[in-house]
Amino acid sequence: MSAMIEVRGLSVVFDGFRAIDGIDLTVEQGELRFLIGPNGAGKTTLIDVITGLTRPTTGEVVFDGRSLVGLREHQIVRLGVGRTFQTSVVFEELTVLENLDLAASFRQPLWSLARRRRGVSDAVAGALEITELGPLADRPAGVLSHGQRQWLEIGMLLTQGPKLLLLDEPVAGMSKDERERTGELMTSVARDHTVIVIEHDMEFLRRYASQVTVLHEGRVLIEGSVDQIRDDPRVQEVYLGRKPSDAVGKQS
Amino acid sequence: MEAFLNQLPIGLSIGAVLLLIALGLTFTFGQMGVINMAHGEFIMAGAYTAYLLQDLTGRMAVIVALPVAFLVAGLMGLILERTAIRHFYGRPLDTLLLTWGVSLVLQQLARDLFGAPNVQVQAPTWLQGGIGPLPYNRLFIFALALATVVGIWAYMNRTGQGRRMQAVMQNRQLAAVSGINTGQVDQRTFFIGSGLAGVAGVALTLIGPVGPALGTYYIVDAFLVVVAGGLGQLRGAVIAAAGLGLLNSYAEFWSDASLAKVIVFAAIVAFLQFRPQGLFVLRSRALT
Amino acid sequence: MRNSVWRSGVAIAALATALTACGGEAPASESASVAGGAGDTIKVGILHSLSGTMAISEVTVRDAELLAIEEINASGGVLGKKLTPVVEDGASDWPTFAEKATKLIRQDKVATTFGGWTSASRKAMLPVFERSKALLWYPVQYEGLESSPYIFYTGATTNQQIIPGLDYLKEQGKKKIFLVGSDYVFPRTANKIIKAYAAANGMEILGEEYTPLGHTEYSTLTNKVVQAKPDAVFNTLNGDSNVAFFKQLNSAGVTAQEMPVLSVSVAEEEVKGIGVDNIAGHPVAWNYYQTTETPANEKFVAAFKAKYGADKVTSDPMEAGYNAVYLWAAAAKKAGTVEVEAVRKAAGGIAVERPEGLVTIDGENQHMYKTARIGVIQPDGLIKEVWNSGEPIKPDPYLKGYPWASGLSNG
Amino acid sequence: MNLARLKGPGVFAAVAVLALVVAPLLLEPFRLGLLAKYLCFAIVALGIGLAWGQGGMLALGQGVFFGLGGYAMAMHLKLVDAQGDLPDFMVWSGVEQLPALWKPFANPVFALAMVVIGPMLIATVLGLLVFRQRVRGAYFAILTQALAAAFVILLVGQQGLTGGTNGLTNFFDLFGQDLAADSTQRGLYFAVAIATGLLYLGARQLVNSRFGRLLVAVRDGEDRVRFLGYDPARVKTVTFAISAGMAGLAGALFVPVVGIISPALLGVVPSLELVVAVAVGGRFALAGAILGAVVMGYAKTSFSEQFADGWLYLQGALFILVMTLAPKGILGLAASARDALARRRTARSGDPEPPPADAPGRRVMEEVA
Repeated sequence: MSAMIEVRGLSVVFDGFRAIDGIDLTVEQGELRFLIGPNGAGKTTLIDVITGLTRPTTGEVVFDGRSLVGLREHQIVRLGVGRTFQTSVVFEELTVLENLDLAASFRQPLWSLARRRRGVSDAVAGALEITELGPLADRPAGVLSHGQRQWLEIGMLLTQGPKLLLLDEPVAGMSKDERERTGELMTSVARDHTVIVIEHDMEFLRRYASQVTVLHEGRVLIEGSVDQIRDDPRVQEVYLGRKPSDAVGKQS
Repeated sequence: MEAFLNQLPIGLSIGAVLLLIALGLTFTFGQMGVINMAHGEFIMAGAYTAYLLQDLTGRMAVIVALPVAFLVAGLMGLILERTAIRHFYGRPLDTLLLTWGVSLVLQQLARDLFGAPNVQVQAPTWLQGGIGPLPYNRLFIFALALATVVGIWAYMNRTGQGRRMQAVMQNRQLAAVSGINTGQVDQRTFFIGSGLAGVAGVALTLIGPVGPALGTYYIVDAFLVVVAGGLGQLRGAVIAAAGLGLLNSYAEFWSDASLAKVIVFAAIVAFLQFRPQGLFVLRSRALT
Repeated sequence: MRNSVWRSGVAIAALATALTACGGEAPASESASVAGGAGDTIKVGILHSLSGTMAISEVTVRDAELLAIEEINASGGVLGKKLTPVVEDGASDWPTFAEKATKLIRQDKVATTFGGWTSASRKAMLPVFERSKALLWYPVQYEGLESSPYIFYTGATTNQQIIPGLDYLKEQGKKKIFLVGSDYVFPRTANKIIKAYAAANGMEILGEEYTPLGHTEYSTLTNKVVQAKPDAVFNTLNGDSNVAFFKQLNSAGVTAQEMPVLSVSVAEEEVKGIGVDNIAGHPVAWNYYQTTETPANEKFVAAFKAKYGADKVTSDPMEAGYNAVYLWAAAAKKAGTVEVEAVRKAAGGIAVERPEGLVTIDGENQHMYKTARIGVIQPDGLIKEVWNSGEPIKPDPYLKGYPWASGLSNG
Repeated sequence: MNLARLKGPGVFAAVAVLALVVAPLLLEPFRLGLLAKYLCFAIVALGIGLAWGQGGMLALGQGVFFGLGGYAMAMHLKLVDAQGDLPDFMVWSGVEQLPALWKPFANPVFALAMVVIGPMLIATVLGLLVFRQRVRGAYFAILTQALAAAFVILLVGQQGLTGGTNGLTNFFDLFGQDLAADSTQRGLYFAVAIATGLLYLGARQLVNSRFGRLLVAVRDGEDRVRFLGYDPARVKTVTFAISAGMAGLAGALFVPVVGIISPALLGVVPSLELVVAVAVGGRFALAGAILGAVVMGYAKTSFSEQFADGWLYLQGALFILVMTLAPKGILGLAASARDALARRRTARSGDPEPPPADAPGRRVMEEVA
């Protein structure tokens, strides 16, 4: 096994506030890694840095042997890093199919996009199937429920054949059924992709996580299996006084 | 050499004019994202207020008109906000077209009310003369701009209303859930922003024409100050206005007035390469 | 899909409405040049900016022209027929002038048109009138170097305004001149003439500055002028810029005594907006003032005030527009028809006593013999004449009679 | 469904017949010329519809590109008329030698190429500069507006080169045809009408293609598009350049049709007027842009013929009403009227209510600066 992504000595300072304060993190190829931590721990900022949305103050991010620091967002995507957002953003005026097709076409040269779409590519068909959005393919994405939107986003990522997927709180605000389906979707995706998931939901964590990294105040608090994490006194201290339901996270 | 040195205070005084016409915009644009093309016509309303007051107050009209024009233009702004603009939040580009329509109507209205030719506003006699290259009326505008900036700063930082205004500017949703009545704050901001246009209009009667087209002469410059200074940023607007004033003054000194305008535009595009959000930015983590 | 169907349907409907509206008018007959005289009235076109930036000036000219038409109709009309004005708006937009001119000629079939103010509007209309062989009477002083066979120029050309203005400055002993103008054709051409005149007459040009139309920030320019210390300024600024320029010059402490500013685009109408305080004492150059003492002017001013209000003033372009109607009527009477070619032929040599004095049409270049007058702005806002050329000056749009001006027009 | 599929092209064909057969038969030459002028503006509007309606870029300076195309054409026509001498305006502006900038425009191929290439080049440079820095929304609108203002000042200031405020006018000859002749004007009308139709079809194709979907995606979520691996700056720049090219072409057609190009046509106000025309017609549909330009052009002509003073009130009131009550323009109004009608009809016949065709209803949303 080789490292899919390596974060070394990473710091991010916003107007004097240290959002990330020296993080080192290595995720191996094929791994499904969970990132947890209380609000303000730096989870989303970490993903923002990896995907180019935020520039690090110091430190290095190496993906598949290449440094990502200084690259623009779309260049990082083209290297094979895909992400979803806490508040899912799909293109509401486009149909589900068009959303997926747009995601799938990203490696085509711009001029070739001037042709009309004909038929459905294998990647798109595959994504429709795995997300079970087939019956809604021709509906505008604007009519989708919150859960369906998240699945569509994941589907869009899958059509792009990324090497690394970053999912930012994929089950936040979902119903129990939706959470279950998302979990299954995630597990099946993780079979042939490297995946990093930010999640607050302890129940979800227990069911689907193996390797977990806990962040706190911009630093790595501990890394280990779910059981190790749950039993660690430092983690309990960080979450002290918080019932698990409190930690379900922000409603989007 | 003397001419060259004279350009320094001249540039700053041009900056003071720019600041006066742009101040109101930084807030309506900065807080509410409203591109108010009728801002120029609020300036015009201020100028005509001074013209009308002349009958009562004679040469003191310019002084008396300052608070009156603030109220007149502010009320016009408030009416505009209440009747139309409040339905447009989140659609800044639509407000641009809407307010342009408003500005056309106001211009024609002024033409019908006051006639197409320019009217005259007499300056107080004690504003005649000057020091060095700066006439007293320029110094007056300079002082007025300074007083306005201090006033706004104090309002924003020393009053509860002002702090609420800042809160809405920085994060509208958070402010709303924290119990701030954002609609009320918006009205107040629009009132103040438009009122400042009225004040600028009074000041402009000292140096420029007073006619139905008055607003159109200043509106593009005002927007450029806002763009260069950053949205809703008092210090940004001050620095941008001073910078553009000086640039204008020296560019015109070395070339001519036409070329100076082109140079200023090129400089702003170049500047945005380094600071795409203007001089000062409110940071936000939101993905737009 | 259904959506686009519907959209196109709407488009069809709209286009169809537009077409029927367009087509509603009577179909064209090709004999445009004689049609104006058909029936017992004669249609004449009046084409000025009634909206936009130029409306301020042009509306007053329209008023003067309408007054003239009214007076002519009251005294029996032209060739026994009443004149019916067809008024169009040029909207301060040159292509609109061309469009409306086409409309007046082709659709309304007017016998002649009175219109325009800016050189740009005249240049835009020129091809329309030349190609339709229709007549335009242009009532404003301009930069010369033009003589279209289908345009009559009732305002001054350069040798009836700019050059007398320079003669006056020279007589006053002003040797160092600073040139200030708006950035367009008239000021640039005028300043070329001024520079040539200065070179030939021992005058020195200390500076030449242009500002965009509508410019209102004159502190830098004022600084340049003050630093150069000229004896006089020759001002060819146009419109609202004059207001800003005179206000800012005055507040910089420049007085008419030590540095007179001679303006060629500031008339009675503009003085009000600039503020008498700011401009009193400065000279202007025209061919007519409201105060000009002729019997015809007394009548004109009285009639104008009676029709439009006692607070109204009359100015040079208004008088030139007023004259244009009378001069055309005289030419039509002499020709016995309103047919364009006949009127053109008859026009040469027609001499009429007008408010500005005797005006004679030069048949060769279709300009007028006019008397040049320098005036000084009075504290009451009117202009008092301080100098005149004594007799009407022969128009010379290409300045062929001035040796120093050779080369200005490239032959 | 098959029938419905034929309706779209059918309607297009009907409009084409109306424009190419009925209008030339019915209208006298002067009115036909006016229609040609409106169609020139419609081409610019089409470009605005593409950039703004589809791409969310409110370009307030399209007059600049219209001008670049127009001047390229006008320079060529002037040089042809001058037959080796200096163009007339240079003579009275005191220019003694043909400026180097003018020389290549004597070549018709170069001039025609510059009509489109010039505007596209400028738009590309400006687009790359501002879009890469993520200048957008209101900032972009203000910058393009300032560009229009600066461009006009530049044109006016270079009188010897551009004819100053007068612009360029008095053309005689268009590729060997007498421009004053009615037959030439009629031919020009056909050229403009056909160009409008072809550009409409091309723009429609683009909108319906993947690129068009991408453009809508950029409009609604520029940052999200970045994370799909596209560079929104490129998408926007390409679209902006296409709309600039359209404006340039429109300017070039305008010159022989109207017979003049001048800075008055390119400034802030005419550029804004076109944007408003697009809004009035319906910015989210390309047909709306064309419809808006023709309707507003026609309204301007006929209203200013009737009552000049009222036109500004009417124009202003129209914008206010359209923006507040019908942000989707005439087409949007028509669509909702039809929906309401269809609902009433089905309600009477007892059929279940059909879903509105425009579901989920285009939200009027745009990016915030």
